[in-house]
Amino acid sequence: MSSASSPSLDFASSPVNHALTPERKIELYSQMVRIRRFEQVSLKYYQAGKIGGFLHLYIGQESVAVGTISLAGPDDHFITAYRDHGHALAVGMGMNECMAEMYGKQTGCSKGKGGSMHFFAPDKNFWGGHGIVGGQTPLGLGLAYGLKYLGKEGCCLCFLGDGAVNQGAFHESLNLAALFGIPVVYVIENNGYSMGTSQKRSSAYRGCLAQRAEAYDMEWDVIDGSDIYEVRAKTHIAMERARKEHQPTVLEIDTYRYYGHSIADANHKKYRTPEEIEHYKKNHDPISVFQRKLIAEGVLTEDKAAEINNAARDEANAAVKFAEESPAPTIADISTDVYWETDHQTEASKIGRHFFDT
Amino acid sequence: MSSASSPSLDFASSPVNHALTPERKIELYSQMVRIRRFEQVSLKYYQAGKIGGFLHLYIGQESVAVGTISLAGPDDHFITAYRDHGHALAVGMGMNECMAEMYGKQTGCSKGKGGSMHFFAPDKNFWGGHGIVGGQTPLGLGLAYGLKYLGKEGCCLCFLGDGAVNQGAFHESLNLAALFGIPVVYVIENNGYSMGTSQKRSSAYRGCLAQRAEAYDMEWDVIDGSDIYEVRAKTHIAMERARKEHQPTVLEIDTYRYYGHSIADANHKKYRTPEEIEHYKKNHDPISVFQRKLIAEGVLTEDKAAEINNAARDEANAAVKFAEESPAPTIADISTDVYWETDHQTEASKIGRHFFDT
Amino acid sequence: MSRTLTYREALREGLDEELARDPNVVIMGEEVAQYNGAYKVTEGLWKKWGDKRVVDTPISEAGFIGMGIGASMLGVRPVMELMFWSFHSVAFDQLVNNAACVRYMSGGLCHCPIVVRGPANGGTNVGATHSHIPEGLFAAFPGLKVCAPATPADVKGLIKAAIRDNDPVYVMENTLLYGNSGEVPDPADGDHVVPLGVADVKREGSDISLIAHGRSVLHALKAAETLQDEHGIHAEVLDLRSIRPLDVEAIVKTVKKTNRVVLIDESKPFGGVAAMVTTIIMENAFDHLDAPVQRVCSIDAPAIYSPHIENEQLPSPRRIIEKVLKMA
Amino acid sequence: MSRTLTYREALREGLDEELARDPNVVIMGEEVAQYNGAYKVTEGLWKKWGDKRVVDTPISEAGFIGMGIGASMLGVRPVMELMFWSFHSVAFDQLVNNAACVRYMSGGLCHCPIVVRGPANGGTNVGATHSHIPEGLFAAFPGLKVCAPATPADVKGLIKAAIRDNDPVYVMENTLLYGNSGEVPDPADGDHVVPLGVADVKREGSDISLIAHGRSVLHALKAAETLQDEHGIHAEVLDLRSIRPLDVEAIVKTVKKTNRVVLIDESKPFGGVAAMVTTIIMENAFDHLDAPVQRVCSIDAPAIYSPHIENEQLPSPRRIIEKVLKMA
Ligand SMILES: Cc1ncc(C[n+]2csc(CCOP(=O)(O)OP(=O)(O)O)c2C)c(N)n1
Ligand SMILES: Cc1ncc(C[n+]2csc(CCOP(=O)(O)OP(=O)(O)O)c2C)c(N)n1
Ligand SMILES: [Mg+2]
Ligand SMILES: [Mg+2]
Repeated sequence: MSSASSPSLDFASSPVNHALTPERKIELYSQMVRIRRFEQVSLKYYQAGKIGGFLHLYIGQESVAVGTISLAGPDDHFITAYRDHGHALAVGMGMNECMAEMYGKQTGCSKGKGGSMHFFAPDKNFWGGHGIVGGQTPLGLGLAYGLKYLGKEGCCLCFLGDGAVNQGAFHESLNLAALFGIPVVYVIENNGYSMGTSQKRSSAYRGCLAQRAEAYDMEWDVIDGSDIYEVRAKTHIAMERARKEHQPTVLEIDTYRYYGHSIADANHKKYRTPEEIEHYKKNHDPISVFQRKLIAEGVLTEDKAAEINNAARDEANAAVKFAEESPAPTIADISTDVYWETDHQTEASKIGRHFFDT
Repeated sequence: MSSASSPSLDFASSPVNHALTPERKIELYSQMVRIRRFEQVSLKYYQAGKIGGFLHLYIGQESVAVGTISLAGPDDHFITAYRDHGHALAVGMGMNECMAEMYGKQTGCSKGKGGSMHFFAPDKNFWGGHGIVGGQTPLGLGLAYGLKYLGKEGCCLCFLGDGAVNQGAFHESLNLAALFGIPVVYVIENNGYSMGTSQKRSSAYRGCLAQRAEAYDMEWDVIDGSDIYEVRAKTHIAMERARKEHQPTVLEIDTYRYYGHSIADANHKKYRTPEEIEHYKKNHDPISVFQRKLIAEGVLTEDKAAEINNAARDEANAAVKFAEESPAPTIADISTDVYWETDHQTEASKIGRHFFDT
Repeated sequence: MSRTLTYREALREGLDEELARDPNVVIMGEEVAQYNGAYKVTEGLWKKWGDKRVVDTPISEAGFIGMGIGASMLGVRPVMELMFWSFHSVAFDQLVNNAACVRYMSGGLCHCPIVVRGPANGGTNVGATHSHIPEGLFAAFPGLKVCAPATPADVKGLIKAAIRDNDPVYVMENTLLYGNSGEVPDPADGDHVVPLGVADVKREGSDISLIAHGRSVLHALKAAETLQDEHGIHAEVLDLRSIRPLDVEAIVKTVKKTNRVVLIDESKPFGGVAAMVTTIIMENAFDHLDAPVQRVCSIDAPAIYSPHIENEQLPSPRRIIEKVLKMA
Repeated sequence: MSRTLTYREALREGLDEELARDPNVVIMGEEVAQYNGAYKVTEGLWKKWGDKRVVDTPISEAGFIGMGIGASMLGVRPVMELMFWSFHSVAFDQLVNNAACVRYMSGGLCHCPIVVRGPANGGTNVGATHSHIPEGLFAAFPGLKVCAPATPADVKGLIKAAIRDNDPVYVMENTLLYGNSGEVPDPADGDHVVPLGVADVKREGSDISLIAHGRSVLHALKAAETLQDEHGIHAEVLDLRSIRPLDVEAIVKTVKKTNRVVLIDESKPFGGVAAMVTTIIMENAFDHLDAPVQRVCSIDAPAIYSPHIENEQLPSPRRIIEKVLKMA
């Protein structure tokens, strides 16, 4: 447990990374690339007016979702906030249903009802995509509680932002997690800003945000997010602690977002200097860093990397086509998915009025 | 800053106690006695059915309200939860308006509208009496914010229970207090239980509850509540820090309640042993402890103590008479004190319908 | 065959039967286990079912209700006690966003079979913050279901329906009803489940309809008796029981029968269930009204503490009778 | 004399004038200062008034709204921005207990001159949790005041009235109105304050009354135009502006004039402002109705995201016209 990671450690050789086959390494690299290309393409069509609402891009943070979720077994579950595209692709959702969701189409993962902020795939243990800051943190606790209750050896990774740590529900969750011994791992994706507010202007803390876990006598750690090996090495420890000992952890992963808070955020070059953004891109970009390592390891070549990038871009463009061609929801669709009972036309659903349309 | 007070320290000689005149010491003693007698009398009439709702007795905790509030200057303010009789008397409210409030009479401090949980005296800088656990903690922050905004050199003492530390609003308040530099002192009155739940069963923590302040890089301290000198010595430091440096503090004062959570709590001898209660009464009762010290100091005699006790009991009984003889609110009274504007019959209040009675 | 049980006992029996029926049912809340419940609803259940099935929580309503919601998505069936429904205010986001919307936002992929229960009423001198009556408040959110049983048989039948329902159901009880006794069917005669969405004519009548739910039903029944005995007015009493789903048919039926309606609702008069039922009658039975629908609600102020006057703020048989007589 | 301003500019001008008038007015909220406001309502105010008067807060709505309430009891006049009114859910206890009840519970000793403002609307494809429309929800709590201005002149006038009011006032704006332009009186011609509790006939008519508030007023006006042009129906449009206090007189007056009413309310149809206004008409103008009051509300489901269909869920001129024609 440390308040800053020591740069000299070589996480590539930690057991959980050492065990990676070259194929699996390429897969991790590809996943990060797929997230980035998917989002770049979605940005293009957002700007073209094809996608509504907010678009919160994950670009710059890919190692967090990919690194952590790559450690998951069949009984590990995930939940996050509105900046959810990276997690969605990392759990194995297809670009098609994700893009179609942003397009607001029936073929979207949430049938066009949730949008960019609300991707879901319970069949892949992914429980959303949540818009109220911090609101998902008790849900993540509950998923982990459920795992323990049902006797599964699994944990829940619950992601949140650096701004979300100041929501009361998160603190209530931390106390409950520690008190009840719940197998949840809270992952603070610290990209330095909550909208236009820097960490320093939103949070009071000692060494770092994760250290708030000490208040609940809980384990914590800080991770350099630019190195996916480090993400995996340290997250693995927390996940094992959760699975085997039913003990929660707070992880803080230092990362960065290249775009504004959302694409509606026209100010983001005011509250951050262009130099700050450039510096990160150049020195800490998690994809470039991993690419360099893999090339050095002899696992990847420049050509292979280009190929992966192109394939990802093609996949994203195909997803656009899929989304474009998919049907939009109808007025009747507005009224489904409100109640399980009415959707399933159970006996119960036929008794009394459920809907009060005028 | 320590996680346990060292018993060898003699807080009587700390400057803020050293400066006390014998008269002032007698006054502090009398205040504690008045609280206890007032509550014993109110218990009698609660059991006789004269007082409605809940009755949360403060007996056993008197040194906390009296010790802390005795340090206040004209610009220091106070707010607490539903266990508020002690604070009310300590700020100088009369027994009459307090007893009448519990009787639900027009002459009550809140005109019979608030009851036992909602005593108020803004003219004495006392802002209640609040029923939602933890709900007063942002209000206390706001009072302190107001003091700073208005340029007053004062602080707000915001009291809460050991169970209340697990409400999210409290944590949001701590972050805001530290971040904005707000002159608030949170006083956790740790009586070991939230209703029937012991501290260990409700909270995860490292050394103690106050230590949670570290999460926000905030100062904290733990105080033995049985010694009013210690309460004053340590609280003084926190109040000065607030007033002079605009820095908040969390104090945890270890104390005990002799009765159940409320008088409706018939279980309180099940979740605590009679021995535990007796042990505290015998060795840590704040009134007895102070009485022994004052006698040893030559400030008080047994006779004088008996006199003070009798006077307090007489005063409480007189308050009962006052309450009994006071008029009850009328049906018309139900509809006042809802809006400032309608109460003051301003122009604004005559426009549009404010009340929708059937 | 039926026995006489108190509302509290009937409710507890319902919880106990569901704990036995489904190992995924878990009861949670402040003081529900070792303390046996602040209002003794869960008395004995912790002893019988142990730590796993009956769980004490810290005073963190947003945290533990959200935890229950998350667990319910995974197949656990949490039955959460709010010591008072009034404490919904600190868990509101979990109650109206996560529970109510997660099915919708996921396009039907998630569901949330959670029950939240506890007392929601005035009349016990606990003041404004502890006397909220939020049936209408929550029924306004599509995705939620709300019921407010008035009798021992109904509370047992509805809690069982609520627990088996695959949507979030908020059950609003009443501290002043817990001690009331009534007939409850014997378990030996089969599972006693009262479906959500079915109102119940608690008294037949032809002159006027008194429509109520929760404790107001008892006031309406008392008023109906006096109206008959002293004024020869035959009032029908319709107990809504369930607020959402709502038995609109039963409402329209009684309006058509009597052509006059007084609604009784402990809510404050701006909004609440009564305003919604008025609207439903306006929209569905306007031509059958011989007079405008009238309401008896609480006096429009935060709940007063004073034991001398609190009952005057609430609906009462007297206020109902006055309203009926004014209409006649 | 008047100028054309956008809704956003008019609102900002109102805030700016009140900052100038009273040194105790302080603006607070997420991103209101350095970022100039998520919706740019407060643009330039931090630069002009500095750190003390315009304050950025962390994402802790319960904490900072409660802080504002506490400060208001001491004489500060906080004007709190909720980035979306939807985020009320995490501050609900502070909003409905502390702000609404502290005056009452203290027997009138405390008061709470706070303003909470921000956008409350659907229609921007942000989904269920970000599209709540809580006018009716909050107006149900005695102790609170609520308004929902539809035009630039009204938003300026009402925000100024709200800030000067000595009770908590919740001002519900609309992201889709911020960019709309309209005439606003010139400050040189005197203080432009619109009192709470006064509805405004935005269009005279004799055949039917369309009663609305917020953005629905604009839909009603459009519908009225079409009804006149294409169907020869002269609709009166009454803008409630203020929900509590509510201009019951103006409602009754228009009902008496036209004898037919359609209410337009973006809320969900269970409850909301429309159910309350229906009830008020039932109770105060029943005999003047030639037909049952009808409502146009949002379709009864959580807010859908899809840009292809979200507008269909909301009231629209088309839906209003259909409803009117069905009544005729
Ligand atoms: C309760 C609540 N308050 C405010 C918002 C508006 N909002 C959405 S995201 C955001 C910033 C969150 O920052 P952070 O937690 O650091 O996550 P990041 O966006 O950096 O991933 C804000 C203020 C919200 N959605 N919910
Ligand atoms: C939000 C909320 N939840 C629950 C309650 C019910 N309740 C009132 S006091 C209490 C226990 C509080 O214990 P603690 O904070 O230790 O204070 P103490 O009573 O010991 O002074 C509970 C659970 C409440 N009033 N508000
Ligand atoms: Mg961030
Ligand atoms: Mg305690």
